[in-house]
Amino acid sequence: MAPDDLRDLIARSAATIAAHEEELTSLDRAIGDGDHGANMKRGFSAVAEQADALAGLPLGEALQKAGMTLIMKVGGASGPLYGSLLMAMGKALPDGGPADLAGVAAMLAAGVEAVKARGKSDAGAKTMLDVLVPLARALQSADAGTAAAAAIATARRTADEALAATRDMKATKGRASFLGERSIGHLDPGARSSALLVHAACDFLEDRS
Amino acid sequence: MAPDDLRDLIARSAATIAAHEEELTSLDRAIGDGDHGANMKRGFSAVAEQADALAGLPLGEALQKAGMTLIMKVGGASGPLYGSLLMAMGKALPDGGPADLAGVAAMLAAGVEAVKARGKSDAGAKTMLDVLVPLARALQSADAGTAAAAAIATARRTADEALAATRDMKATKGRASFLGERSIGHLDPGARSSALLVHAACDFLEDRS
Amino acid sequence: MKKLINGIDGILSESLRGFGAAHADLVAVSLDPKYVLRATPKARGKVALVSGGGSGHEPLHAGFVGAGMLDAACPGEVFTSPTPDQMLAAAQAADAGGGLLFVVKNYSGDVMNFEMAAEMLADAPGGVATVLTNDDVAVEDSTFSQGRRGVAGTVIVEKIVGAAAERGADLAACQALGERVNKATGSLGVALTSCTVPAAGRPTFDLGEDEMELGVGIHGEPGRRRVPLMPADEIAEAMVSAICESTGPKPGEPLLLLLNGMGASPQMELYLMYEAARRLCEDRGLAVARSLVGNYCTSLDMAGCSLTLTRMDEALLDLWDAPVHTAALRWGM
Amino acid sequence: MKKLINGIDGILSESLRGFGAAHADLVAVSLDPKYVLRATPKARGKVALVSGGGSGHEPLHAGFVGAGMLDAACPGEVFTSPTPDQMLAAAQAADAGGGLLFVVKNYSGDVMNFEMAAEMLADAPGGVATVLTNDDVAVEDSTFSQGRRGVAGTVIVEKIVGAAAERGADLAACQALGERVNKATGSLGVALTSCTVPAAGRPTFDLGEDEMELGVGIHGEPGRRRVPLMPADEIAEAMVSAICESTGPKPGEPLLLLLNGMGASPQMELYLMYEAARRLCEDRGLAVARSLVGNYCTSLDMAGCSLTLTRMDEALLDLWDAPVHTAALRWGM
Ligand SMILES: Nc1ncnc2c1ncn2[C@@H]1O[C@H](COP(=O)(O)OP(=O)(O)O)[C@@H](O)[C@H]1O
Ligand SMILES: Nc1ncnc2c1ncn2[C@@H]1O[C@H](COP(=O)(O)OP(=O)(O)O)[C@@H](O)[C@H]1O
Ligand SMILES: [Mg+2]
Ligand SMILES: [Mg+2]
Ligand SMILES: [Mg+2]
Ligand SMILES: [Mg+2]
Repeated sequence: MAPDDLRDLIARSAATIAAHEEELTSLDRAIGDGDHGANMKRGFSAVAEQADALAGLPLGEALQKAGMTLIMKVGGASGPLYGSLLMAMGKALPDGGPADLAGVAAMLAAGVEAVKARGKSDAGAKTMLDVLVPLARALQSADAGTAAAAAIATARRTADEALAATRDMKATKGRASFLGERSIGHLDPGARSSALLVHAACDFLEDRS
Repeated sequence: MAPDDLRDLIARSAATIAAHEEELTSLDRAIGDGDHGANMKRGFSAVAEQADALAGLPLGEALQKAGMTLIMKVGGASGPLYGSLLMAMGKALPDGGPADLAGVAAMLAAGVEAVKARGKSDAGAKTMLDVLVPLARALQSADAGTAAAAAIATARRTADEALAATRDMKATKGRASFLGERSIGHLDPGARSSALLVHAACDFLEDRS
Repeated sequence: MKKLINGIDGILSESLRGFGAAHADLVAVSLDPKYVLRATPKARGKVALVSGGGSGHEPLHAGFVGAGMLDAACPGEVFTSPTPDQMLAAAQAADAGGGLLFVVKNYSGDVMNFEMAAEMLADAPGGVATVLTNDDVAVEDSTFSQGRRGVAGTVIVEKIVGAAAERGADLAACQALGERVNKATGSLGVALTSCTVPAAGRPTFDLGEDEMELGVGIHGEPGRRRVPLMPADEIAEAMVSAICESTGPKPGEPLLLLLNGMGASPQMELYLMYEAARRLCEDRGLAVARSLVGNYCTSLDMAGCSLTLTRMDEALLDLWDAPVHTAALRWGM
Repeated sequence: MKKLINGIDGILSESLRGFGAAHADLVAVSLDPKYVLRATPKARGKVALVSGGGSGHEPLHAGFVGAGMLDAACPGEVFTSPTPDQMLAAAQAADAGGGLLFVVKNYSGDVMNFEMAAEMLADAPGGVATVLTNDDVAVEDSTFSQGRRGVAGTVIVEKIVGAAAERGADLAACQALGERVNKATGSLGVALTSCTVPAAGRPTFDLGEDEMELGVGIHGEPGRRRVPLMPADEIAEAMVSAICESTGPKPGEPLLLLLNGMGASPQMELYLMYEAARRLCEDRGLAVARSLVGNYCTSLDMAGCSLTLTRMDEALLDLWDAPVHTAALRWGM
């Protein structure tokens, strides 16, 4: 990825998190401890501050370094999880970046596996995995010949639907699980931040193409 | 005083304090610590509980005993002060009770002196003494031949005016003194409770006569 | 009003019963009349320290009953001075024959009730003396008025005089020491929210969401002025300067710094305020030789804090460091 | 929101700086990365205890760093798990060669971050082990979910294991002991008001003037149910019965009773609650052998309290009584 492109992607991601800080925090207040907005903003600001350094690196290394930054700066549950996601995606990246949609899907799938392992969790527990898992699955099952625009549309739609589906779930992992039945009826904050990041990446890809 | 009369006087005093507990507390909240109502109620309920025992005693002894009860049950500033007032009034009482208006005035004056001594205070400091001192002075300066009804009217008017005058005073004794200038503009809670007790005594005397 | 209570009337007895049970190794609690006594009496011939005051300032005073500090404490109703019968019973139980020293915060009610108790004890073999604490610099000092309030500095007086009494200082020496420490001590408090007296059922005063009360008393008495909410550093500056103006510590002189919580402010904030105050003292060339941070003289559920500075010397530092073992303060034993 | 702070960003550093200055005899504070270390390291070859978690629960954990308890603590942002770099630095500084024991409250964030630190420390000479605390009986226990939360019982685990480590127990023994104490411990909390996270600027949850949250978490997480405000005795009964149902203490078995304040509840109320809980335990034939009453594991400015009961035995009582010298807990030295 060209340095300017990576800078752009980082800036978009950090901007969408900052713009939705309040919303993430208020979702987390309802079924968690009210810090998801602050956590995500702290992490993505730290990544944004490193944008110049990261932009000079091969994409795989940049992702790993950004992941490590999240791990060291965020804390909480989202720090290790998003950090592991990016680190594993970076590690899974073939030299020269993903060749095609299948490459992107494989990279994401590797990241998702790392989140599952770190969180001892899977889809269905009302977490960020309820956005990430369906997304990875949708991209993996897309036809090899799918056009970029169609893949982007699929990603957006999948993330939105998956996010909405967390509302009716009962949390069994993370802080919301302590609420049991009372966690039902609220969107999961981590699922919301994942969806936001998916949209930022899609916007980026769309504008670039 | 006949046992039933004393019981009546005690009951009237306790009743007026209980009926105005909220008001006394709220005056004390403004320039004190918000417990004058509770303090006075605790003390006068305790005296009321002893009404039967007190009623059997000569008035002087009854007053002293009631004063001791206030001292032992109330605490705060008002306990020792009202306690000293009653104890000194009881001690000053000639055998057989006050013979006339001058006798009542002398008894009250003795009580007021005890309050001054205990409180190291005098009229002008925005305290109960700003009701008690003018009252004692008014009774002492009344003509020997003043009719009971006129004396009662004087007592009521003096107490009311004296109470109202505490509003514009700056407190220099008691908890309100800590407020300095900010104590101006509020009635003094102890002056209010004194005025209430004066009214109770006047009502009693009026109905008896 | 939301409180962990059963009803208004039982609060004090139920709480005292719990205090006695939780600290049975340290204190014995009498419920009628109400007082808290050292479980192991001090040696015969020594001065016994008795304090007390309205409840709602815990751990003051009962939390300071024990070896090296108070011999007895008399808790009154919430924010109401205890009564002379409590003081009399406590004093008689604590009396070790070396005289009785009352440590009394300067409020009309406390002063008068302890005075009556002292009169009733006039013929105690070792004598009775009183130290009045009036460390609150928010209030103007004047002999023509009630003067200043006793607040958190009382803890320091009780600790230092308690140590001297434990070492065998006589009544006159203990009284003089108490007066000296009190004079060397200044405090200033600030409230972010009002306390709520249980019997009153509603906050003592109303503060706007952007206001604070500077110079507040420990009963929620209004202070010097109501001001817009200030940052911690500015609050600390207001406190340090008001206290220094009043007590005039000299550069290099060792200071004891007590950053006291009013009851509802988290420890994080108290340590942050402590840090701000400490830095401001050092900026003035004052040496913070000893520190205490926490809830020591509270005002029920008030959010806020007070700063207390005591001008120390070698002798006072030595007494401060002397062993103490009470429910709320413990070191050296 | 009213707090004694300068700004949101500096709260943790400013407060830690104050903590370090106030307790310079006990701890050394590192600000980057943030951790609190025992000032005097323990003897070589012994197990070092490292704990940590989100800030806002003070004195937990930094207040328990010192002889006989923790060797280091890592404070995260308010209510946010600390990060692995803090744990790594703290562990390396505290390591005495006898192995490292992490004491971790069971929250996804804390568990994952400590796990990453443990992975990074995999080749520490003495090894790394972890004890997870999950004493909150308000939450259903299940291996298919996150399970229960770690709350005030963590203090008891840290004290008892800290004593064993000080006496030279090895890493496996310390870990097994921690797990045993955790299993013998149950807690239940109740909130009368919400806490307010500084960065959020408003209360985490809304409670009506006549409501309370039964089974609340120490981050203001909702509990078992929102119920009308109950009298102290009924709250205590709900707590004692929920805990006993979960941990099943036997009549005659000695209990440790911790009545913990959430931060904004006055001591009077805590001792009153303690008394109610103690009486209910004794009514059940349970013997309260040790007691602790006060703010030990708080939730910022939340009003409320929690009850913790630990089933003890002679060995555990002996470790509980062993000397400890930290900012918030001190006896025997
Ligand atoms: N074990 C887990 N597996 C996957 N995701 C998790 C797990 N635990 C928490 N999460 C995600 O993390 C989000 C909360 O993040 P955040 O609020 O930043 O951390 P914390 O819960 O520590 O305060 C949740 O909404 C959820 O999506
Ligand atoms: N030194 C004093 N001399 C005379 N009256 C006083 C003095 N101090 C206080 N008072 C009276 O006591 C009243 C307050 O009583 P109360 O609220 O029951 O006690 P406290 O001030 O101890 O809470 C004041 O309003 C004032 O009238
Ligand atoms: Mg959160
Ligand atoms: Mg009053
Ligand atoms: Mg009072
Ligand atoms: Mg968190």
